[in-house]
Amino acid sequence: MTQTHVFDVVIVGGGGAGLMAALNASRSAKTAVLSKLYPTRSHTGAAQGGIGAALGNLEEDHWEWHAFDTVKGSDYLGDQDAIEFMCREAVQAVYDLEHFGLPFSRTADGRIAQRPFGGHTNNLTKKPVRRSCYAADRTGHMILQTLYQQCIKNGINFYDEFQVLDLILSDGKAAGVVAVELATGELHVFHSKAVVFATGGHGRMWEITSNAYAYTGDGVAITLRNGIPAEDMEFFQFHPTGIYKLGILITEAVRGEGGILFNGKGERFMERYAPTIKDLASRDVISRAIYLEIKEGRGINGKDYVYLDVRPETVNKYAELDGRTRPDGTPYRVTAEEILSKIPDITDFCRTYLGVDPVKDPMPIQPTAHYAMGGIPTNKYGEVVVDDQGTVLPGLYAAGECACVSVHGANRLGTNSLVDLVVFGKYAGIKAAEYAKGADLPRLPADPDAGVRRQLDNLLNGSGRERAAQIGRELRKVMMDDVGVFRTEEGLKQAVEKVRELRERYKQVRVSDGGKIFNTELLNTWELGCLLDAALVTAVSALERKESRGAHAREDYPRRDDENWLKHTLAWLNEDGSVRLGYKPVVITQYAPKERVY
Amino acid sequence: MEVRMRIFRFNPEKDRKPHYDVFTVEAQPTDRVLDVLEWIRGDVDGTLAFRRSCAHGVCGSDAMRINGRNYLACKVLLRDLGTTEITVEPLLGLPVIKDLIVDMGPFFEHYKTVMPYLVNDELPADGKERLQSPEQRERFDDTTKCILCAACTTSCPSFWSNGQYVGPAAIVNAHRFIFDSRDQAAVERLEILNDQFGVWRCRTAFNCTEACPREIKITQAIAEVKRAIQTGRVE
Amino acid sequence: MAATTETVRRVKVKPNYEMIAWKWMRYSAFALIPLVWIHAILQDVVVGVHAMDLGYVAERWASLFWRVFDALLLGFAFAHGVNGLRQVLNDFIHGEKGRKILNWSLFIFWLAIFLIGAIALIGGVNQQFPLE
Amino acid sequence: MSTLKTTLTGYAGYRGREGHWAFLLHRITGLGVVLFLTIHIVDIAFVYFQPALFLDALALYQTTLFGIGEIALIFCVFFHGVNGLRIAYFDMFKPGLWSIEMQRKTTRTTLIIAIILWLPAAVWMVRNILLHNYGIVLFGG
Ligand SMILES: Cc1cc2nc3c(=O)[nH]c(=O)nc-3n(C[C@H](O)[C@H](O)[C@H](O)COP(=O)(O)OP(=O)(O)OC[C@H]3O[C@@H](n4cnc5c(N)ncnc54)[C@H](O)[C@@H]3O)c2cc1C
Ligand code: HEM
Ligand code: SF4
Ligand code: F3S
Ligand code: FES
Repeated sequence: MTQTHVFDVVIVGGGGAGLMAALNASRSAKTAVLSKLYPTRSHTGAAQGGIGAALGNLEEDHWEWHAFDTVKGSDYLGDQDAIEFMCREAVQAVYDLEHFGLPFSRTADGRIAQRPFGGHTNNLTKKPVRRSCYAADRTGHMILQTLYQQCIKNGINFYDEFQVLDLILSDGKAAGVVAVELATGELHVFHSKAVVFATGGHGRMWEITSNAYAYTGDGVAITLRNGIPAEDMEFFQFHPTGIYKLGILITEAVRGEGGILFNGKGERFMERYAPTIKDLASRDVISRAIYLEIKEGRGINGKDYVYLDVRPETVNKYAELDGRTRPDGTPYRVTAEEILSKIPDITDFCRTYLGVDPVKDPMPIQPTAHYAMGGIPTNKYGEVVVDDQGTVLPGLYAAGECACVSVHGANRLGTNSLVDLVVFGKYAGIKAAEYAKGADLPRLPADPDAGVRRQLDNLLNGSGRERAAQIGRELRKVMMDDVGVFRTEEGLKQAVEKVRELRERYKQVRVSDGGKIFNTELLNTWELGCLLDAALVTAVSALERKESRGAHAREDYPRRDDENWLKHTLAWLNEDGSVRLGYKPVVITQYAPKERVY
Repeated sequence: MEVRMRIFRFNPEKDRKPHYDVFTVEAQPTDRVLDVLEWIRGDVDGTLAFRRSCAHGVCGSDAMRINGRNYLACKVLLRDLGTTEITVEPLLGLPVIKDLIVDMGPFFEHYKTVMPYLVNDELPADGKERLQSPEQRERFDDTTKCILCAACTTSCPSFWSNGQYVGPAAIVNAHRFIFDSRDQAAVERLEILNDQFGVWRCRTAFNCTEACPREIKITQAIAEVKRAIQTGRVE
Repeated sequence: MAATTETVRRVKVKPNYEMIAWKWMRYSAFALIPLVWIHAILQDVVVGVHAMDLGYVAERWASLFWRVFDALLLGFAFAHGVNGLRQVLNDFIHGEKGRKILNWSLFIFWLAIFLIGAIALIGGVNQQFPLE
Repeated sequence: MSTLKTTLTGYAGYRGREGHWAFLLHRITGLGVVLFLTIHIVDIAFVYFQPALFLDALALYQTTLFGIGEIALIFCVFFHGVNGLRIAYFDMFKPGLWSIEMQRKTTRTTLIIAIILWLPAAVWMVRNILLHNYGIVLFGG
C-alpha cells in the first residue's frame, strides 16, 4: 500500500543544498527532507578545499573581483546576473555558516582563515588572492555536519533512506514526489505544494571519478523524464588531480599551499600552459595540460599519470623562484608539519590508498571526473526554468550540483560549488516556502505512483539477457574514452551510438533480488537507468557544440566561438529516446567576453 | 591473488536465521574490501546488501566488521588484512536489517540526545564572524572530524551489553561543542552526559579509538569530558 | 567579543551517584594498592595458608595496627568490589526496575557481609573456643 | 540488540587490541577478587562466630586445588591493581595519555609488571603446596 504524506515543501536531497533549503523553508512552511542516504553521508561531506567569499580577511578583496574571476573561469558562459548575485551573497552566506557553528580555521587575529585557490585572483595584480574560506581540508564535511546539526536543532522532518523515483506534476505545477522507503520497499507519495531538487551530480558515468557511488544523476533524470530540459550537460569538469586509478580527489588546496605539478621529465610543465599563475590555473586548463603531457609521452615512466609534489623542499624552492610571500610580506616557506596540518585528510588518503607520504614522496595523479556544471535549469532564485524564455514551472525548485543556474558556465572555479550550495540552497528554500504560502495544495493525479511501479516492474521482470553491472562498465568506459577531457566528432558520435545501444540493452536487464527490504540491487539498477539518460543527453549536447569552451574541449574545434556558441544548451529527452536540443542566450551584464588566459 | 570472502547473510523475508556465504574472488592486493563487495553484488549475487557511497572513507556509510574488527570497507585494502581468508559481518550491537545493513536508528537517536549543535544566539554587532583564536579552534579540532559511521559505538563492550549507553560517538560530538569557545551550552551537555548511561559507562576499553577511521582520540575526549564534569573546568 | 587565548571556562555540574561511584573506584584504587598488596603478599605468600590457624589470627589481631589495617581493607576493598560488581551487573540488567532491585540487593549484600566482617574484626577470635 | 549473546560474541569474538583484552582481564580479575573476598570475609568472621568452621575452611584452603586457585588470585590482585592504577592515573591526571601508542605500550607494560610481581610469589606458593601437601622439598626446606 502506498502511503501518502502532505507537506508544504518537499526537499529531495540531504546534502549541502538540500539542508540549506530545509533550514530556510522550514521557518515558515511545513517541510520534509527526503534523502536516499543519511544526510551526513551526502557528497558535500567530501568537499575538501574551501568555500570562496570575498571576506578580505587577509588581503584586499571584493565580491566584484570574485564575480569577474567566476565569469572568466566559466569561459564567459556563466549568467552574469546570477554570478553577481552569488558572489555578493557569498559573503553573508559564509558568515551565516559561521553563526551556525561551522568551525572554520582561523587567522591569528581570530577571523575566518582564507587561502588561495585556482582561478581566484586579485583583479588588479592578477596574482592569486586568498579567498577560499576553509576548515583544514574538510570544509565540505564541516558544512554538511553544521547544517545537519542546525536541522536537528530546528527539528526538521527527515525521511532518511527514502529514494525519490519520480516527480508528480499536475496542471503544469509541481505536486509532490514518489519515493521508495529503502528499509521496507514500500512506495510513499509526498504530496506537496513545492518540491526542491538537491540531488547532487552524476559523475558516476565516468570510469575515473572523484564522485560517490550515489552520484547517479537521479534529479536530472527524473526531471528529464517529466519533460523538463537539462541545461549545458556537455560541460562536465575533470579535476586535474585525482589519485591515480582511484580517482579520489586531491584538493587544489595542495597547490594553494605550494604544491607543484611535474611530468615524467621532471619539468614543471604548467609554466608552459599558464605562465602567470602556473599551477594555480583553472581546472580545465590544467586537466588539458596533463592530458597533453601524457599524450606526448611525458607521463611518469611514459604512463598515464603525472606527479603532484608537495614536499617542503619542492614547495620552498618554487616559492622562492616565484617570489611568493606571506600576508605580512615575509617570504613563503613551509615545514612538513605545516603542510600536514593544512591537509590532514589528503595525507591520510595517500597513506591509505597509495602507501605514499605526501611530504616525503610525490603523489601520482591523473584527471578525474568531478563536477557537473550542467543540470536542471533554474534562475537565480532556484526556480526551475523549462524553456529558452525563462518560463518557470510553478512549485519546482532545484539547487546545488543538480541545478544549472548557471553560475559555473563552462567551467566551475574551485570553491564555487560550496558557494552555490549555500546561496542557491538558501534562496530555493526561501522561495519555495514563499510560494507554498500563497499556493493551494495542487490536485493529486489519480494513481500518482503508477509510473514508478511500471519502472520497477520492468526491472524485476526483464528478460534477464543483460547484466546491469556489465552495462555500467561499458558506459563508464565509453564516457571516459570519448566524452572525457578531450572530445572529437568521431568519438562523440560513437559515444552517442554506444549509449543508445546500452539504453536498449538496459531494457533486457532483470534484477535477481525480488525482495522488498533494502533491495539495493533494484535501486542501483534504477540508478543506472538515470545515468544512461544523463549520459545520452551529455553526449548529444557535446556532439552538437562545435567549439572548445571551458571543460568542453573539442580537438576538432579547438577555439572558443562566441559568434555561434555563446549560448546555453537545453536538451529535452523524448519518450522515444531521441534528444531535442534548443539554446538560450547567456546573460551578460558588465563583463564582455574576452580571451581567457592565465 | 585469490581471496575467500565469508559474508554474513540474513534476508528477513526468507531466512529465519543468519548464515554465511563464501565467495572466492580474484582480486588485487590494492583492492579495497568495498571493491570486492561491489564486484560480488554486481557480478555474482545481486541480493547482497550493504551501504556505501563515497568510497574513500569520508561519508561513513560502510562501517562493518571485517575479520572481527570494525573498519570502513572502503578504507581497508586487501593487503592490509594480512590474510586471504576474509570474514565480513555487520556491526555488532545494532539490529541487523539485511546482510551487512544494520538499523542506524538507535545510533542517531543517541547522537541527537547530546545537543549536537552550537548554542549561542548572540551575534557580533557587525554581522561578521565571531572571533576565535587558532588555539581555541585547535582545542576541539579532533572531535570535529567525526563522520558518524558508528564504528566506535559498535565496538564498545559497554554498548554491546547495554544499548542505552549513549556511546562514544555521541560523546565525541558533545565534546566538539563543549570545548568550542563559542558555545554556551556546555553545562547542559555535561549534565546530559553525567547520567547513568552517560560517560560513566565508559570502561576505557579503547576499542572505539582503535576502530575510528578518522583517527579521533575518542577515549581521550571521553576522559576530558569526565574531567570537565568533575572539576567544573572546561579547559 | 574578542579573540582571546583564554581557554578555561567554568561550569557547575551537580554530582550524582554515578559520578561519585566513578570517583570512588579511582580514589579507593590508590588506597587499595598498599592495602591489598601487602595483605595478599603477607598472608598468601609469605605466611601461607599452611601456617595459618586461629592462633595466628588471634596473634595478628592482638596488634592494633593490623586491626586498623584490616578494617581499612574491609572498608575499601569490599565497597570497591561490590560497586564494581554493581557496574558489571548493571551492564546486563536493562530494566529500570531490575536495576533498582539489583542495587538494593547489592547494598543489602554489602551491608550484611560488611557487618559480619566488622563484628568479627571488633570481636576478635572467640576465646571461649579452646585453643590448642 | 544488546543481548547477552551480543555481549559474549563481542567479548570473545571481537578482534580488539590491547585495550579490549585489558578491559576483559580487568573485569574478570575484579570479579574473581570480589568472589574470593566475599568468601574470605565470611570465613575470617568464623573466628568470631564459629571458630570450628574456620578451621574446616582453612583445611579446605590447604588443598592443592584451592592452592592453585590462590595462585590465580594473586595474579588477579596484581594485574587488577597495576591496570587499575594505570586507568585511574590516565583518567584523573593525564587524559592526554589515552593515545593509541600509549595505550598499547602501557597495557603491555602492565601485563609484564603484573607477571614480574606474580612469578616469584607463584613459585613460592607452589613450593609451599608441594612441601605441605606432598612433602616434596623444592627449595628453602
Ligand atoms: C571530492 C570532492 C571534493 C570537492 N571539493 C569542493 C571544494 O573544495 N569546494 C567546492 O566548492 N566544491 C567542491 N566539490 C563539489 C561540491 O562538494 C559538490 O558539488 C556539492 O557538495 C554538491 O552538493 P549538493 O548539495 O548538490 O549534493 P550532495 O551533497 O551530494 O547531496 C545530494 C543529496 O541528494 C540525495 N539524493 C540523490 N538522489 C536522490 C534520490 N533519488 N532520492 C532522494 N535523495 C536523493 C542524496 O542522498 C544526498 O543527500 C567537491 C566535490 C567532490 C566530489
Ligand atoms: C589492588 C588495588 C586495586 C585497584 C588499583 C583497583 C582499581 C580499579 C579501578 C580503577 C576500577 C574501575 C575500572 C573502570 O571503571 O573502568 C576497578 C574496577 C573494579 N574493581 Fe578494582 N581495584 C583494586 C582492587 C580491587 C579489589 C580488591 C577488588 C575486589 C574486591 C576489585 C574489584 C573490582 C571490580 C569488580 C571492578 C569492576 C570491573 C569492571 O567494571 O569491569 N578491585 N578497580
Ligand atoms: S568517532 Fe570515529 S568511529 Fe565514531 S562515529 Fe565518529 S568517525 Fe566513526
Ligand atoms: S570502547 Fe567503550 S568503554 Fe569507553 S573507551 Fe571506548 S567508549
Ligand atoms: S563508502 Fe563512504 S566511508 Fe566508505
